[in-house]
Amino acid sequence: MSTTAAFTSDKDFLAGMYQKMLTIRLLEEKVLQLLMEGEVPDLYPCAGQEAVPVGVCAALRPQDLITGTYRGMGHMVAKGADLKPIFAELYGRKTGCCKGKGGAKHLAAFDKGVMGAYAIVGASIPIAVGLALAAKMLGKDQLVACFFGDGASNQGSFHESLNLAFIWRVPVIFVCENNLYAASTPLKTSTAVDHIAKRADGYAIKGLTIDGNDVEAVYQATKEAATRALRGEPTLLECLTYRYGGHFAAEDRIGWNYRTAEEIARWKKQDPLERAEIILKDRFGWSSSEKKMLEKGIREEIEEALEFARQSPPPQPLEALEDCYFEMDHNFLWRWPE
Amino acid sequence: MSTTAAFTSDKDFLAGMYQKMLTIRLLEEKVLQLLMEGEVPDLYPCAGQEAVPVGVCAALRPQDLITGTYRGMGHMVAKGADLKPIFAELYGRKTGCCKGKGGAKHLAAFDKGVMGAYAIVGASIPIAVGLALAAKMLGKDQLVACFFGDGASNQGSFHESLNLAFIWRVPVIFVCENNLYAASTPLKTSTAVDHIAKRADGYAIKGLTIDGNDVEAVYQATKEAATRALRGEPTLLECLTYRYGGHFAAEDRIGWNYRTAEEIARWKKQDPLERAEIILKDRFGWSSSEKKMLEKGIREEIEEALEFARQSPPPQPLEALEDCYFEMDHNFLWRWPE
Amino acid sequence: MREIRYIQAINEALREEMRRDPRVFVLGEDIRQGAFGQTKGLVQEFGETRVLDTPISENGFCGAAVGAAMNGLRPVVELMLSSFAYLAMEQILMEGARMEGRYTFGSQIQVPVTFRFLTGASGHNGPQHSDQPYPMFMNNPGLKIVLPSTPFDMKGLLKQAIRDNDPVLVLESINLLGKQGSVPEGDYTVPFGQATLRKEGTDVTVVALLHLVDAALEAAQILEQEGVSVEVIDPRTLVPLDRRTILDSVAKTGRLVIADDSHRTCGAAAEIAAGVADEGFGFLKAPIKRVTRLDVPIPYSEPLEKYVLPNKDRICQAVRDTLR
Amino acid sequence: MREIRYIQAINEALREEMRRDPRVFVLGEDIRQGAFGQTKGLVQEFGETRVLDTPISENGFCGAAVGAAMNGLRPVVELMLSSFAYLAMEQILMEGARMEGRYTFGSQIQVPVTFRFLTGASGHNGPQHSDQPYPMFMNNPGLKIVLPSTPFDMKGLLKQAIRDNDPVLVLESINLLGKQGSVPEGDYTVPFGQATLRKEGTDVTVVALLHLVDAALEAAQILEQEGVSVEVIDPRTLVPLDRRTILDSVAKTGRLVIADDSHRTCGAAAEIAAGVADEGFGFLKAPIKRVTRLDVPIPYSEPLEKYVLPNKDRICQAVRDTLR
Ligand SMILES: Cc1ncc(C[n+]2csc(CCOP(=O)(O)OP(=O)(O)O)c2C)c(N)n1
Ligand SMILES: Cc1ncc(C[n+]2csc(CCOP(=O)(O)OP(=O)(O)O)c2C)c(N)n1
Ligand SMILES: [Mg+2]
Ligand SMILES: [Mg+2]
Repeated sequence: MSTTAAFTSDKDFLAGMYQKMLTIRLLEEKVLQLLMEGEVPDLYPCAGQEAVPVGVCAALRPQDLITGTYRGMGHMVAKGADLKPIFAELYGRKTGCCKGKGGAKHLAAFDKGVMGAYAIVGASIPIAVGLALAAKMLGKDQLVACFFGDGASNQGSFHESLNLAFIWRVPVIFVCENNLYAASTPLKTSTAVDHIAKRADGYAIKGLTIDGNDVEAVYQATKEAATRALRGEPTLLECLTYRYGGHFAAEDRIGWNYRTAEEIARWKKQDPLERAEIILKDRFGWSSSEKKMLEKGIREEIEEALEFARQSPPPQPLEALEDCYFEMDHNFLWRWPE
Repeated sequence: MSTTAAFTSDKDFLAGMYQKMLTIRLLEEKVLQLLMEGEVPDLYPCAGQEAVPVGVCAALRPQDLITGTYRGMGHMVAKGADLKPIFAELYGRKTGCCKGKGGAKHLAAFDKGVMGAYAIVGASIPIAVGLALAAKMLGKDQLVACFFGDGASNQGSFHESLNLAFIWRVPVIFVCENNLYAASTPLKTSTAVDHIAKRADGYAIKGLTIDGNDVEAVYQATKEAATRALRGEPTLLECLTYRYGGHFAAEDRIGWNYRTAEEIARWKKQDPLERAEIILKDRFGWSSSEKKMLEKGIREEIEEALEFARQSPPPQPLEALEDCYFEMDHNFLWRWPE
Repeated sequence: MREIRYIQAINEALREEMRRDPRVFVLGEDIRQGAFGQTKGLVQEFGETRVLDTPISENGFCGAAVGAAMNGLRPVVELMLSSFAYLAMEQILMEGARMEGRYTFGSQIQVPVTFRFLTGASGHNGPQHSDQPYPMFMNNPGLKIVLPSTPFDMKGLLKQAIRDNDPVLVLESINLLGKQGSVPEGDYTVPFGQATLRKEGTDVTVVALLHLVDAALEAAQILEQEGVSVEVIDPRTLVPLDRRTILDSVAKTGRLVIADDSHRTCGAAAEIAAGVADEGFGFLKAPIKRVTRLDVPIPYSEPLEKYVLPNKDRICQAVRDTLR
Repeated sequence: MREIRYIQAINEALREEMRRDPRVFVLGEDIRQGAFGQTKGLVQEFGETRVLDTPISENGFCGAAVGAAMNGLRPVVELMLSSFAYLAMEQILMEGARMEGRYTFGSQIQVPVTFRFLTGASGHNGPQHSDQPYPMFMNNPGLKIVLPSTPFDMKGLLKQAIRDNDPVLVLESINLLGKQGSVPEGDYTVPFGQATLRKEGTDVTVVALLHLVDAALEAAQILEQEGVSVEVIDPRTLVPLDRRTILDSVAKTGRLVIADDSHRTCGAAAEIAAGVADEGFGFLKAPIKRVTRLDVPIPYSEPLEKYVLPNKDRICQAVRDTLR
């Protein structure tokens, strides 16, 4: 694992990142509770991994883009998406960020540069390269960060895309969230390399393995990768991290069991939020009342968003036929005239 | 380019390899002539590359398997396939090696271990891994050599297969025939790495780049790779070579022009046949009458095979419906009962 | 007879075939844990060498299964969801079904590989996890396609698929995993190409696939009360398709409804309708009606998803339409 | 009017659209040299930045085109042959057509990408280079599908496709590349969803696609001598499909033959037959006949290939069958 030059954020910056991480954590807590209660049907948890999206997105500018995965709540919050349309989407409401059509696996916020979440493993990687190609060809001052998992690095689309990114010299950062498992399958039995970043050499791009639970390290490495990206030099940035929850929310209910309690406990000692909190306290003398205030604000925001979702109307059945084609009556397409 | 320990073949062994290379060269010459005359409709030339299939297959045993590509005549001859069914296949005859159904892009000789030629770029790579997996699981003393081009190394199937090969520890050698071009597209504008073997690290397997026009070097490197393969250690063996003819036979007729005359001339100075011939002469005092005899025998074999193809009956139209399913009347499948 | 669930029938068929024939092995993503449970316990009984967890490389491992089948094994590949089939189309169709699947190589080689796809929309799984792509596979010659609608048929057809010497695609309906039914303990197979009459009737023929067989039977009950006698046919395999049974039924009823949870355009229902509109035209007294998913991706939100998917009410409506 | 070839019409459409709109660019394998010639000269006029030769990574570059379209460009992707589409199904269908192709993201984004596939069997190209996979794409909602049968339609429909805000698949028939026809020099487009009557007739309707339009017209001439008046309809686009024109014609003739060079099972002909067997049932006086490729891979050997592919004689026979 390479170490990047020590970076010292100022207090507000770090506190800002902490706030996002805490938002993701509390949001997920809430959604999991709603899931148990049967109000929300689906979620792919990301607790434990929050420092990756937050550190990466902190180094991006508003005009920069990201692509995400089904494990997408972290990416959304990190890039600044509003909680209301997230909740409404989970509830399948018309006010959801995809009008209730995409759902839990497809969170998106195009106004914030979250260019969709993709539920096919590896799918977002070619898309990200294309977004970056357009940024380059149109002379936009814009780069793309592409999130995917360790498991996705075994897909053909990973390989094809990294090669294309180099060939085309596009402004992209490939962010591999290496949480050591693809669903129940361990990295070490499914992936020839122990570190995904080793694959970068095959595409003549820079590869880095960093501590993905250190939000400052993630920020710093992304910052440097961003500079390279804007010069047309892609980076494969592997962030070592760990997911606390199941691969999908209901995992333990169906009896999956592929990780030891010790392993989980070991990683929880490296919790990204706690580590950031310690720095905030030790380096900046952050007080626990400051934390409490922060938490209170977040909880209120979450409740408000939840209320918004609950109050929002469900879509009308016939709306199912809309949005498939641009400017075209859908009936025209599949229905024979009466 | 790594150099393997010098290997000194005995005369007969080298002459045997030379004979195969010359067979491939003369066979192609003949087929191209027939193509000009409109007798054969299709061919992907491999002149210039003969040392790769011949050197590789010389290191294999009869029970070992290979998978090939549309550029398949060399693989067939190198693994010992009879010329008659090759010619008959090119002529689309019932006596062809695929009953005229596969044709020029799909030469196969299952009795010799040529497990088919695949016309989808990259397609043979997963197949080869599966063949090798079966060899391993069934405890066969057998390995698989998988031929593909430099261009194929940009396909997702390449990536997925090499990862699988390592994970499963199967007896396979990935032989990349790097002829610097994928159709008209140069390696350097389409492929992030200058040497395909560099990609081996991404799969934790051994990667080697060798002089693919030196048949002894190819033989020697394959021999070593075969030893590793039988221990469950795959190798990516990149053989640098060059194709003299068009990507497809009629290439220049449609005005393709992507290589300089100088480049072609430079490679012709490294002709694999000439290089082997020089060694035969210098090291073993081979006489030109020996060569002439060899050539005469090959030409006769070719003429005989050609005659066989011409005399063979074309398939009957209704045979088009056979072979799609095992032990099942094809009509049953698609035709509604009368 | 003992009753077990559809998902247990899958498990039992796999287990029995693996016991019977050492060349049979299973591979797929997360099958040791069992993503949906079909492969539960197999790794405990047969060990890791015969129960392979694969990387997420659908094209790669489907192709490897084809290769393994060419060299003496009988692989059973699980695709966690048929929505992931698009990634593996090349190896399944181009290589598995077309090349080694006998044709290109003129029957010189056989490819006894079985692909098991969990398939369908199970509620809020959204536009990328609810697919029903079997018509795309039907459009490509070389693959046999099996779709069991009961635990009995599942066990018998899956066993037949594993023993078949061609590549076979077995569809496992995500809507039927929990369905109970009588299943013999021992060995038996169900042959391909034989439809079954789930219910006899005289007025309208309903050809129904997978979980819509049950919906059709419910619809038939409702319609019975309206004085309409519905005959329900379950083809059980789409390739080969038992056209004779369908035609004979239409010859009797003169009316045809096809209930198929794949997309409408160029779907399985289209094929059956087109065939009957040709070969059975003389029997027809009314328009042929298709009850299918509507031609949009499957939305996440419940009211939307419900609207898009076929159900018993729509089958009733279609039957009534043929009687107008 | 000036006559040019189908292949030149493609070239002209690309050239004019690239001149008109700097966001339009082309990418694909060997397009600078021009594998079959559609893109000849483009790199000389527009430079390498707008004419991208791609690595052999079909899924990757089709997906990248989708991404580029999401971020302001209007990519035109060439697949050298539609036989290679199986490798890119995931990105074209799952991502292009379904995700960004509006639905999943509820119309928040548009994806003006054009996929050009050279398609069909051109003689001895064998089982992996002769495909006609458009029915598989029809089975997936989200993609518009265009199949021009004349140079005029090619230029106008391809231009329309490039300007369309949805992903569009344009099929270029390998059998029509050399076909001559009148094509205006300047700008024009042909709208989607409007079939055209290639020949009026009163006895039998033949709906024909791509190069089979010409085969159908030849068949019509032969049949004319037998006293049979054939109406030939060219739908020009399959999604959207101009069902009205087809129904109106069947209302007049009462007889329908569909000539479609894709595979029979679940092919385009199946869809049209199924639709008419429902909505046009009342008009029908005879069985609906399909003339398609037979359901085997396309063999290399000439007598075999000829037997498998549809042609004018089979169209004649099918028309006669509807009159028995
Ligand atoms: C093509 C495809 N195959 C399989 C799946 C099912 N699946 C969803 S997530 C997942 C694991 C992905 O692992 P990884 O890439 O490491 O990401 P993580 O979930 O750990 O964030 C699998 C197998 C899928 N969605 N898409
Ligand atoms: C999937 C696929 N894409 C494109 C083609 C068309 N094609 C045939 S050979 C070839 C070039 C392959 O280059 P390489 O792998 O270097 O092998 P070579 O032909 O040089 O031996 C291309 C593009 C194909 N057959 N299959
Ligand atoms: Mg992971
Ligand atoms: Mg090459």
